[in-house]
Amino acid sequence: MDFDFSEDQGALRDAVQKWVEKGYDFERRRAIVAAGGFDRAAYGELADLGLAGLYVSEEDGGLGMGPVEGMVVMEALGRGIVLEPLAQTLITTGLLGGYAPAELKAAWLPRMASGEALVVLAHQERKARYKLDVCATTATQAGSGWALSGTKNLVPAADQADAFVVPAMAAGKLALFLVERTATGVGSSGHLTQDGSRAGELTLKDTPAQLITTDGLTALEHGVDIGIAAACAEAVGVMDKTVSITVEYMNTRKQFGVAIASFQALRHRVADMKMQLELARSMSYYASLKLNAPAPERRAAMARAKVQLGQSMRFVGQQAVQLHGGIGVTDEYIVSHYFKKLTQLEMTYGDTLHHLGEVSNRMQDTAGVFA
Amino acid sequence: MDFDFSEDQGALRDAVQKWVEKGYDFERRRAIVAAGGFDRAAYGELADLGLAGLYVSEEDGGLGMGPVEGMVVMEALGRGIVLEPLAQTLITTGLLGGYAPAELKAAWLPRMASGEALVVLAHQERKARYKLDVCATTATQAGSGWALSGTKNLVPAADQADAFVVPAMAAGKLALFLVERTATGVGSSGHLTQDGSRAGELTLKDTPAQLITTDGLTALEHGVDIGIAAACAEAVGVMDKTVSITVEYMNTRKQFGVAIASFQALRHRVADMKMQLELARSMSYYASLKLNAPAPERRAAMARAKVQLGQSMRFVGQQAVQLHGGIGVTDEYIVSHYFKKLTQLEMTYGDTLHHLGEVSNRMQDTAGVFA
Amino acid sequence: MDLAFTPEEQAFREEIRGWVKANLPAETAHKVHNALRLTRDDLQGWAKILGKKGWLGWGWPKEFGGPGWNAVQKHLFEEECALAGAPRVVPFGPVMVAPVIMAFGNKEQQERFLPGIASGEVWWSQGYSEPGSGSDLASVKCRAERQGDKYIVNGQKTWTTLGQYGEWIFCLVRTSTEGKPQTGISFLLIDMKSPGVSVRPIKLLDGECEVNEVWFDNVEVPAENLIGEENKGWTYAKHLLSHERTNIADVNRAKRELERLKRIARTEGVWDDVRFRDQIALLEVDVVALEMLVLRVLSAEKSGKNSLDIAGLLKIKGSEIQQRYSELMMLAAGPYSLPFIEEAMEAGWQGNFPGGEAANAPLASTYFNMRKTTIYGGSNEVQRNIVAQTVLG
Amino acid sequence: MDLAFTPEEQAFREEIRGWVKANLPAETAHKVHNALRLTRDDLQGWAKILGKKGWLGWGWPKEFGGPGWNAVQKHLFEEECALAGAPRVVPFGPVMVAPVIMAFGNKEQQERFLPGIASGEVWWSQGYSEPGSGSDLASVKCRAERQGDKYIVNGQKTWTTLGQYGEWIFCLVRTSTEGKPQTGISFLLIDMKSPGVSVRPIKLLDGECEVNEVWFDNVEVPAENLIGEENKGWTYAKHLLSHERTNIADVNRAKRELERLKRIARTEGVWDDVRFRDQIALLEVDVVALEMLVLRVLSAEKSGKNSLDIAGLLKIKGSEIQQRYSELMMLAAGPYSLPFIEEAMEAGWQGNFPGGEAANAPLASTYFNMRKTTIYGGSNEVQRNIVAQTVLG
Repeated sequence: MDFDFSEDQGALRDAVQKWVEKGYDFERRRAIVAAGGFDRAAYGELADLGLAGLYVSEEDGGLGMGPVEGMVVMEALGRGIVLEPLAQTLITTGLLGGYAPAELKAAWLPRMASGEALVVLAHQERKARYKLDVCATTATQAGSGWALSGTKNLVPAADQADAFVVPAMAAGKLALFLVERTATGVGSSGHLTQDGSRAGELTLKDTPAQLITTDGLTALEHGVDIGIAAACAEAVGVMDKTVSITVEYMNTRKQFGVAIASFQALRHRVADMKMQLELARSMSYYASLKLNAPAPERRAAMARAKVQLGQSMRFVGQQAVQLHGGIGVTDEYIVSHYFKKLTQLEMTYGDTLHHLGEVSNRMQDTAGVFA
Repeated sequence: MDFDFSEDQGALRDAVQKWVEKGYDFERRRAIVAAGGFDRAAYGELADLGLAGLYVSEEDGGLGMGPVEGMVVMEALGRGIVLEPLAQTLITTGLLGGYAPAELKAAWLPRMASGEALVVLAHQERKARYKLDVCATTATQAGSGWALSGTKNLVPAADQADAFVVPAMAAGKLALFLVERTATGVGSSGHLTQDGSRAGELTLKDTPAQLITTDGLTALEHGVDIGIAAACAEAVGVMDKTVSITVEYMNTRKQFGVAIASFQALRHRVADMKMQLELARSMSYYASLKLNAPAPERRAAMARAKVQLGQSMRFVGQQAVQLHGGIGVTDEYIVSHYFKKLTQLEMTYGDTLHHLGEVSNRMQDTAGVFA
Repeated sequence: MDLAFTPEEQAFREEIRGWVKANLPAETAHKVHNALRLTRDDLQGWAKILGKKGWLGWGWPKEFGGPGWNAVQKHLFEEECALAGAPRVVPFGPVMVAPVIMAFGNKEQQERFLPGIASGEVWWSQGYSEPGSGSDLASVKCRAERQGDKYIVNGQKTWTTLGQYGEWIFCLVRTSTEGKPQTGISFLLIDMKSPGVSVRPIKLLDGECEVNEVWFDNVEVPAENLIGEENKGWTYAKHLLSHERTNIADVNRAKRELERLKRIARTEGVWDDVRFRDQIALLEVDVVALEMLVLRVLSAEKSGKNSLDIAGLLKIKGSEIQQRYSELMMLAAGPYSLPFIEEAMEAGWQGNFPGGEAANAPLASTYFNMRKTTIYGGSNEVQRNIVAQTVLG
Repeated sequence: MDLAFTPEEQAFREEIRGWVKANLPAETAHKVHNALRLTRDDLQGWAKILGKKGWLGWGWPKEFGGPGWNAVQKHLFEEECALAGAPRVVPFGPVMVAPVIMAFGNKEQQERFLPGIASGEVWWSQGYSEPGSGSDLASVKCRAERQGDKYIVNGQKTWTTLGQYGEWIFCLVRTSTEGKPQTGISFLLIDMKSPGVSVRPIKLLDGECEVNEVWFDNVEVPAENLIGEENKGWTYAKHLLSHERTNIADVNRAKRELERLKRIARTEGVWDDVRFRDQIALLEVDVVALEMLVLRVLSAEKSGKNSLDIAGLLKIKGSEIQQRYSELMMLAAGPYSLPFIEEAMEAGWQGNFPGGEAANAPLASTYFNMRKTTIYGGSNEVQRNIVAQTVLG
């Protein structure tokens, strides 16, 4: 048992953090939001740091790293509330690397690792809410290949991505497919989301697709779990920075002749924020360290983590705004953007109540980090 | 719409409050607990004030008053955490008055009103938890009368009461009966409860009983609702006094050279206690003012009230102890007794989660005090 | 003690209900019921309809042209308006400055300003907060210097709600720096078309411009626009704040929004989920408890026998409830509250909202916006200070 | 970064587990698993068994006869003991005063006192709090006046846990009233059999006598019982408090009690009630999160590379969890937690518990008793002050 980061992990964090601080300041971010919430150049810079290939094997041109490195990177990106969906690349490279046939891997992973191809997960449907096994998109065999029809929503950077990992029902069973955006019958649109990033709708009409795996639910659950661990880590970065911003403000802002950091009721609120931050950080570690565990153990861990993170995010975000007072609800001042990011992350891959249900349904007699 | 108390109601409150302050101090209460948690003499004094006949018609020797008067009285008793179960008398006189045949009323109500006979509700069974329609006690017709068999738990003053109102299954349907403690086949035991009052087990073996009503569930629900309204009012009295005790302590107790009432974090806690107290008082009014409404409206109101009261009781009780510090967990100092009373009241006639379920199940599109 | 309204009160309610039904524009009600964007015309249109009926100053005594209703009647009026989907009346004129003018203004001021307020013709704004003085209102710095028969005003106000539409603004200005901060404040009415007044909208976190900065650069204000005495403004401001009681809890709106929450929960398929439903049930209890608290205050006002000094509690609980229903609405839609499509918040938008429910478009924005409720009007921390003071001394 | 324990750590755990299984008296474990009343013999019996093995001072370095375990090994030992149902070791001797004696006592004191602590033969108590100084520990008034080669002690201590069994007591006493309150405090070891010492048990709200008042009336204490220097006691006391880190969170006990909660929920029929089950699920997440927090601190201690100054968080969260599981156990039993039958809290009681589950007998009492956890050991309010200080400055 050891929670120290290795030197390499430390160097990775420093590199990403440096890019965030120097290369992705609030003004650049604001400009990206104004331009639609996604900047291919910024994504390219992340790829240039090697981050798009984090989970890609070295033979396929990646770094061949694991969940802890993923966590380190996502936390650093979270501190800068970076809009570009690197978490999607962690998910889709993870899925292709783990479940796709060799030729599909060879065709895509190197391009994904280099940042040339952005591939995102397109699983959300209208009736599914947070359920992964609800899917109306269909896949039918068409010659040697497959054809997909259906609509997916809230697909990250839908109109900018190069390809999509798409769950669809093939002969009554969920399977996973790779769909290129330039394929026939593909429609994609784009819109901003509440946190300033970009998403869109993906429509498929007899669209040619390549099979990743027929064991689609297993793979999808795994992919979403990669996403949950990434979201947890990102959230820790967002919260850590949110607390710093708030602390700085409280030591500057004066009311009744003194810094508001001197009011005991507000001080205790900050203590509670620190509590939520450290519990969240602990559970983010837990999620990432369980990401390679057997599926049942992994799923249970993600649910527990998301319950803690969800509670922490809501508390830290709301209180940060409250402690800022009026300035906290303006667009101009940065803290509201952190709050909105936290709000969106809570609803990403299942909100707190959803995962509480998962924890509740999975409860055993014995519980703990190792049980 | 008018929440002013009438002059008579004010006089009633003053009379009860005076008795509590002068006649039922902490030392007397402590002696009653030490002697088993019930004092017939004290109960007699309540009856002498007319309180046992509060819900008994004037022709049967009572005061013929209603829920608001019941609320006024219970709140005043709550301030003194009086042990004797006057609420039981409100329930049983209400049930007999509303549902019993004339000869049963004539035989019992005058004696109940005078305090000569104490009649309590004996409905709790092991498997029922908070459900009123779960009942294993059976009633069979025996000649012109009935015979009951079964076991009831947590019967207030079981070994001191003169008779019991007992739900039992008669031909598959819940009916209500009156059982005298001296009847054949009756066994009763006694023990303290956590708040210092007395309860016990009642066992019935082919015990002769008089039928109150075959529409037992309707009547039992009504009786329990009288109990809920009484518990809410009592709780408001307990909380009101708890807040006063805490405020007084905080203005006296010094730490770091100043009264602890000067610490902002603690001051805000007191503000939250005041909030809970006033919300609770509001919902106690609501409960009592809905006690004569049609059954569905009445039941819904009691559930809502109990949810608010439950939350308020837990918060006020726990925080009162916390704000007292060490002295708050001693037996010697009075506040712990108020805390224990609040704890027990929360679990009386359904706890917060139980009633939240009731509210949840009954939700309509429109909600409000008048909907 | 009686929960029911009297037959007279019931009849009064029926009258209001009928009138509102007949006079509230359907388009406006539709926007309110769906949290769509309200225009200046929506707001002022309804104000003028009320004004024509003599009800825009629904809290005003008869001597000033109001209906002279008692506390319960005012509440019934507010409730019927809210439940029918009327927009909240912008309070700065009829609810805030008018009572101050009535209590402390001179006859000339009353005759000059009240008619425009009562009719809804003149849009008033509030100039209280400044960048340095939020919770600490007594520290206002915006200066007004007396020069002959005018004041020269210099400084800045902020958080001026809907100030972009404002024609007049009532301000707390500093006329003296001597003594305690409270003693050097005056209450001044300023024509916003005066040279030197500039208004800059502040974009809020939901993308909307609801509040403004207002700058005064050597603005000349006739001394006759001073309310009451110089340096006594703090007293008048406090009067204004204490005037607001039950209104601040906004329980009638909460009841309407609770209904909307239930509609959304049904549409989004979480109505039958015990976990989610229980959250609504808890909120329902909160709303009923708040309503009872409000009714108790109203009853005390009506009878005058008891006074319940629990305005702070109403503000705290009311604002928490507003935040909670907006939170639950957003959580009910879950991922489908996440698209941020500004046009979709306009009535009549015909686009394709991702997931298909255009009604979800404003949910997250409303949630974000509602964070203000525990900050403005005296932050809930300040309210807790006040409540604690009444309890602990 | 690795979550798993090393093979060596695993082997260590197995060794402990086997030994505890073989040596923990079954009767004691039964009482602990069911929250039944523990006698002095239960507690001291287990202490002596540990002492014989050399593990009562499980946190001690080898030079003082301890096993010299690192932070992780200590945790594994504590976890195995807790899960097996061992009673908590009364900490005043081996965990609290011993490290102070090791760090600040002289050789003679170490040789005189440590063996009796290590063997479990001598029962130590703590004399910190006084009626006037709870959270404000520096304000202690209990006086020790130097007269020749002794101190004459006069005053009172309170909240002395299990002081009715105490043979020795370590006390903060005032030896000077000059300067800041902190500078006049000394750390004195007092034989409780000395003339003038009297102990009065304080009955708590659950009816038990767990804490005591201790009175000193002209008690003569040899000057050789002074630890370190006169008037430096505050420093030693702070050392003691900072020594306690993860232990205070009591997460191992929480895991055991979470299991017990689930057993009770099944027996009482609420395990399948979504509403109740969700409350347990939330607590389970809390417990796992606390355990991760504890593991992070342990890892940091082991590696020495990072230091995590979050002892305050451990205290706050740990105590809240203790309160919550005791609350949920009581609520699970609901009405059947309400009978107060003192005898039923004794192991082997054969009476008829109302409702039939004698295991319910201690539930409410435990809930009441657990209110202490947010008060003692530095109240949670004081802990929040400390945490805020580290974050805000």
